[in-house]
Amino acid sequence: MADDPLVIAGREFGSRLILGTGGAGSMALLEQALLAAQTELTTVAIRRMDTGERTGVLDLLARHGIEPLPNTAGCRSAAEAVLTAQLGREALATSWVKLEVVADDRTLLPDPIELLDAAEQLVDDGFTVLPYTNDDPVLARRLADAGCAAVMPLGSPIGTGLGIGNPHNIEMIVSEAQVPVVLDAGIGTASEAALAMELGCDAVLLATAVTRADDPPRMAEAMRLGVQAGRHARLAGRIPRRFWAQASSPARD
Amino acid sequence: MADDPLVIAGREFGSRLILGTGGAGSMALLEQALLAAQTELTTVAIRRMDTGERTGVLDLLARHGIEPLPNTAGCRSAAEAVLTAQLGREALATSWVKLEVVADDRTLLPDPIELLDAAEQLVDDGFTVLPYTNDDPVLARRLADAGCAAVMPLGSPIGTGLGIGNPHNIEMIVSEAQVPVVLDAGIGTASEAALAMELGCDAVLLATAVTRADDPPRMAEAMRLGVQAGRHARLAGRIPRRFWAQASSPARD
Amino acid sequence: MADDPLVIAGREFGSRLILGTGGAGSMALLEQALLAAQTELTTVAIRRMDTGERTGVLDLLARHGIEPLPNTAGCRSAAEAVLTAQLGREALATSWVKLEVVADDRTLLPDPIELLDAAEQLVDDGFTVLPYTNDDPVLARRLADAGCAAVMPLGSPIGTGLGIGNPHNIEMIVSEAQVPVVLDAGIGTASEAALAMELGCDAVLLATAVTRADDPPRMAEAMRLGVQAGRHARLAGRIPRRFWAQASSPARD
Amino acid sequence: MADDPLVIAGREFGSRLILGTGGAGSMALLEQALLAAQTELTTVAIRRMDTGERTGVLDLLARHGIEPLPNTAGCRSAAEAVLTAQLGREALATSWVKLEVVADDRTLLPDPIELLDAAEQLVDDGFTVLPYTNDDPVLARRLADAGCAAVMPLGSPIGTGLGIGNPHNIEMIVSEAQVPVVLDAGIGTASEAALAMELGCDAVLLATAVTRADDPPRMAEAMRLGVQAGRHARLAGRIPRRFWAQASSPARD
Amino acid sequence: MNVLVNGEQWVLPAGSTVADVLERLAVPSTGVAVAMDGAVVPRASWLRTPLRPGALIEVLTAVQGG
Amino acid sequence: MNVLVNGEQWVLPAGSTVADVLERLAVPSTGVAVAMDGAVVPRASWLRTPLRPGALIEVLTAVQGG
Amino acid sequence: MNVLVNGEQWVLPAGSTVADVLERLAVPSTGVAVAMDGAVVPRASWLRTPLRPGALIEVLTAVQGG
Amino acid sequence: MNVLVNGEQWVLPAGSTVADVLERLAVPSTGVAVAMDGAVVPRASWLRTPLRPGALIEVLTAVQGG
Repeated sequence: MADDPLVIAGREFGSRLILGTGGAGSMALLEQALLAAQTELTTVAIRRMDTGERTGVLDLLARHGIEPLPNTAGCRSAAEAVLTAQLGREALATSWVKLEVVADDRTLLPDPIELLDAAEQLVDDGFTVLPYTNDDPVLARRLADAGCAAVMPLGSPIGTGLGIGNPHNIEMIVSEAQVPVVLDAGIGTASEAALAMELGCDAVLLATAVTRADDPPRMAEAMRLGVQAGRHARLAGRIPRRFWAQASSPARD
Repeated sequence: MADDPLVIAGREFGSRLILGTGGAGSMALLEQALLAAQTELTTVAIRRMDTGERTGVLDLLARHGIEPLPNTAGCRSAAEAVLTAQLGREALATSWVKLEVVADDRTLLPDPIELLDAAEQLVDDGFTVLPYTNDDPVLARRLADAGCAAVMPLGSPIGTGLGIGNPHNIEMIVSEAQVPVVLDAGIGTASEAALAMELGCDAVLLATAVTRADDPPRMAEAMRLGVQAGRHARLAGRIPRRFWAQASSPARD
Repeated sequence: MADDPLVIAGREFGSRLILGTGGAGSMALLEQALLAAQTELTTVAIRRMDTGERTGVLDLLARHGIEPLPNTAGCRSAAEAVLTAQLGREALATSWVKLEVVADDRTLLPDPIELLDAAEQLVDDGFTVLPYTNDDPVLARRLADAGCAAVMPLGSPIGTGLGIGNPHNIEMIVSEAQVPVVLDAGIGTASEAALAMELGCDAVLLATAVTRADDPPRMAEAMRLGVQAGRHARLAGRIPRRFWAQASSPARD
Repeated sequence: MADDPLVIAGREFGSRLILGTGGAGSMALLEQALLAAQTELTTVAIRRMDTGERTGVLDLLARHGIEPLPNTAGCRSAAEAVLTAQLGREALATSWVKLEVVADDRTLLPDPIELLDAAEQLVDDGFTVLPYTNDDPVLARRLADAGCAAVMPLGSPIGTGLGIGNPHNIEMIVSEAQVPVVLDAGIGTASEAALAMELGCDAVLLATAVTRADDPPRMAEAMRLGVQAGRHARLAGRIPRRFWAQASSPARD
Repeated sequence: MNVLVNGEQWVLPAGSTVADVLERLAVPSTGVAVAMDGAVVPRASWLRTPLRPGALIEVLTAVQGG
Repeated sequence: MNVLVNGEQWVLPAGSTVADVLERLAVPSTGVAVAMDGAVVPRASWLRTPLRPGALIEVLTAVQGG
Repeated sequence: MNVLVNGEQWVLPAGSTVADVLERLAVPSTGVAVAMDGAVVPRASWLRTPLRPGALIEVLTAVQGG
Repeated sequence: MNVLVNGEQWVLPAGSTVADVLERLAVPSTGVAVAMDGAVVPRASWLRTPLRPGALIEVLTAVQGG
């Protein structure tokens, strides 16, 4: 059934599922998962080149025409994140970046102060900034006001699989968002990806839920279907909730 | 991606979404919704023939090869339900029946005593009985022990759109079910249909959520995708929930 | 602050917390817990007399003027439950009984058919019947119609500590109840006891949550306070839920 | 039953319920509510003196020995909040302040950047700073690291009565807090106040839930009891949650 | 002879059968069921099932529902 | 005469009553109930209720539970 | 000399102090704070703090809130 | 001349450039970025950017993540 494309920074995507590449047990499983997810954009991290060998991930993405989105995973300060973003731009010849500035290893939650600082610097430097943020509607607004191309609030902390901890916050973010809202982190299963879209998100970004599932390609398929299901449900206009029942068959004579 | 068929009473179905026909605003919208849902089995009610005209619903189903499943909607006693089931069998030349025996108009909840009584009589009479029941694991077990071909617990009362009020009960029913479990009633949106499958249900039956949505065909599509998403997610083996985060990118050097 | 007494079968109780005696590690801990709970009615089971010694529990209750309420715990059929109730009446010289007819050891959920059958027999036999039931509003209504003096729906299965699994069902039961509603089973902590009262229950019955807590007397105190808190909150009329904020300080000049 | 006092900045409080004075329909109702709540600390706002008359609230508090805690409600920037805090200190001769820096009128959510900035300035200026913050564990940690005497995360936006939207965040804040955690804003009813304490909060601050209830004094009583109930339940060590049931009566012979 | 068909009073000649009722109603050949006095009258018996005077006849079919 | 008391084989003189069983058990005067062959024997009848040879006697009391 | 007191235009003799404003307002001796041009004027300085012509004076107290 | 390349001590002839490092590493022509002393060295400048003695060189690429 017809649907508008997802548009970020003027660029159209047919898929509303962004699959991260982290955590896959093998390159073969990752490839099957990426294809099952039918994702058009996928995150990669920037790390030291151990040998002269380039890791196979870029070739894999190139082979299937999937756009790599460099992230700044692991950065703890605006300065670290800005340099990592610049290196990603240099390595991948893209001005797009998934901006992450986390506060600690235990929660991997974004540091709101450093995140906003880095976002402002990168926007000034010409980047298309997609920030991983918490679910605070105020921080999301400030990131959008700073010129970010989208806001990517978490459902719950990275890798927890706790789903969307606070749907009310996501609804508040969506209700006033001037840029696309991408639900990022915390999704554990397909119904949660569907819920994210029903709440009004424009897309979902996830990695662990797929790459660490027992059957990554099948979970990728589940997520692809779940995102589409939630998107259509949002557009279709759900029935109101009511306390008492309402018959779906006519009364008997 | 491959999946086993749904098997009820030895009969295979490729679709795990059973769409009820009640509540549709027009026959045209119903037809589009049925096609979008790709359902193979759909419920109909048995009512007085007003004119000599047969309502178009049977022709519509015949045209698309969708099997009609007569229900006993509106019946308040085992006796009423048994007679209505027999009339449905006579009219539609099928021994399958969706058995409903409700206690009142406000909740439309099943009467456990009358329901079990009717189920036992209909099984003895050679019917393939699919009972609409509440989410009590004990009643579900007794219905299965009585020879019902499936059990169809509610998520919440008919038409409320409150989703799955008590997932723990559904999990208990699934964990010991000897027959297929079909989540019936209460679903309001696609993520809830997906959740039903993730909890281990074998199929989902719904009507109001689609027929009374703003855009029934699109919601039917959403439900079809949601059921598939939840089914694949169940088979794929979701990640465990954890309290603290787990990184999806390798540590920085 | 003033509150009406709980009235069951014409008898008044100042306390709305009924504490079961099962699961206590020692008679001393049980005594402290009963006193901290300030309960006026407490359940006991009817079992074989091992030696000529009567267990101390009756003396303990007599010493503190707490009324024993014999239950039919462990009974699987109406016949077993009726005999056990009659023996309890004989042993304790009370016509009150907490009626339990469970279907299996794994869920300890009531068997709706046997439970209603036993309730009808015991009412005919002159008992004041307090049935432990599931959270099905229809079964609750049928038990009340059969002459039970109260209905005691579960929050979740006995001993699970899962709290109130389906608040909507409890609200439906309360909205039409002609007899007192006692939330029985499943409560794990004080906020859940308070919630039960906020939903409109007239009292709470629990045992495991107190007797198996790390500090039973303190948890008994917590439950006593929680039940009172929820009762007052229900009577006080809570504020409506709203999507957007509302200031509690006047606007600045 | 015995409990430790709440200690903030070296000062002990017997009550763990802080009641705000905003929203009361009359001074008489406010007085009854404050007494029923048995609060020892209560928030007031700093506003222009309309006439030469001082509003009665200070006299009311003085009469009952309740400590006024000036807030910076309505401030949108660190500068505004700092000046308002200094005026509150001047007017009430206290160096304690409930720091609020909100981002907009619709959500009344704190602005994380301005809030942290103001907190740092006020700590340097010798204030005992109690910041109203969102439920982000990272911001809570940064406020504590900045020298705040407590952190006061919201349950949900001010005045919404939506309760604790994200218990997992509150648990994360509590698990690493070096200062007392006061659940501030969003509480609608007593069970939610109890839950806040069960999650490990040291106290609860609320106003609207009491002052705008149908019966403010009774709701104040409910909140007092609810906070005590949750506190004792936390200390008592609740039973674990289990999927299957566990009998509270001995097996039958 | 009077019978009640779907709640309406009908007058029919003595000896009329269930089939006569259906003919009058011009019902289609499929998708229909008939009950007389609370019991199903199988299609195969329509022609040879006489109407009982005062009988309650219900003629039913499938409609949208459930 | 053999009877089964709370699951144990007892041998008692012919003509023994329920009261004799309770005396042997030295049960207290309150808080006890007796069933013989699945029916309650009221306290008032203990003295005059003879034991049926082979009877199943249950002597019960209240314990912690529920 | 013109000053703005809580948003209202006041005309005061040259050399007036913060204390003069408070006297005119007949404010109580406690529970009050004063800001001139966005800075707190401590109670101890009220008598010796002259008003700046055109100054913005805010006189504040505690009200129900929060 | 000593430099630190991805954390390892290297000894290189005076006048060596960033390009020399990459040549030694046999890095591919794409998908790589270089930082010297915490600043990016654009690909276009590799040939003409001399290594500072003691410089910290980071050679990076994309890996699975996020």
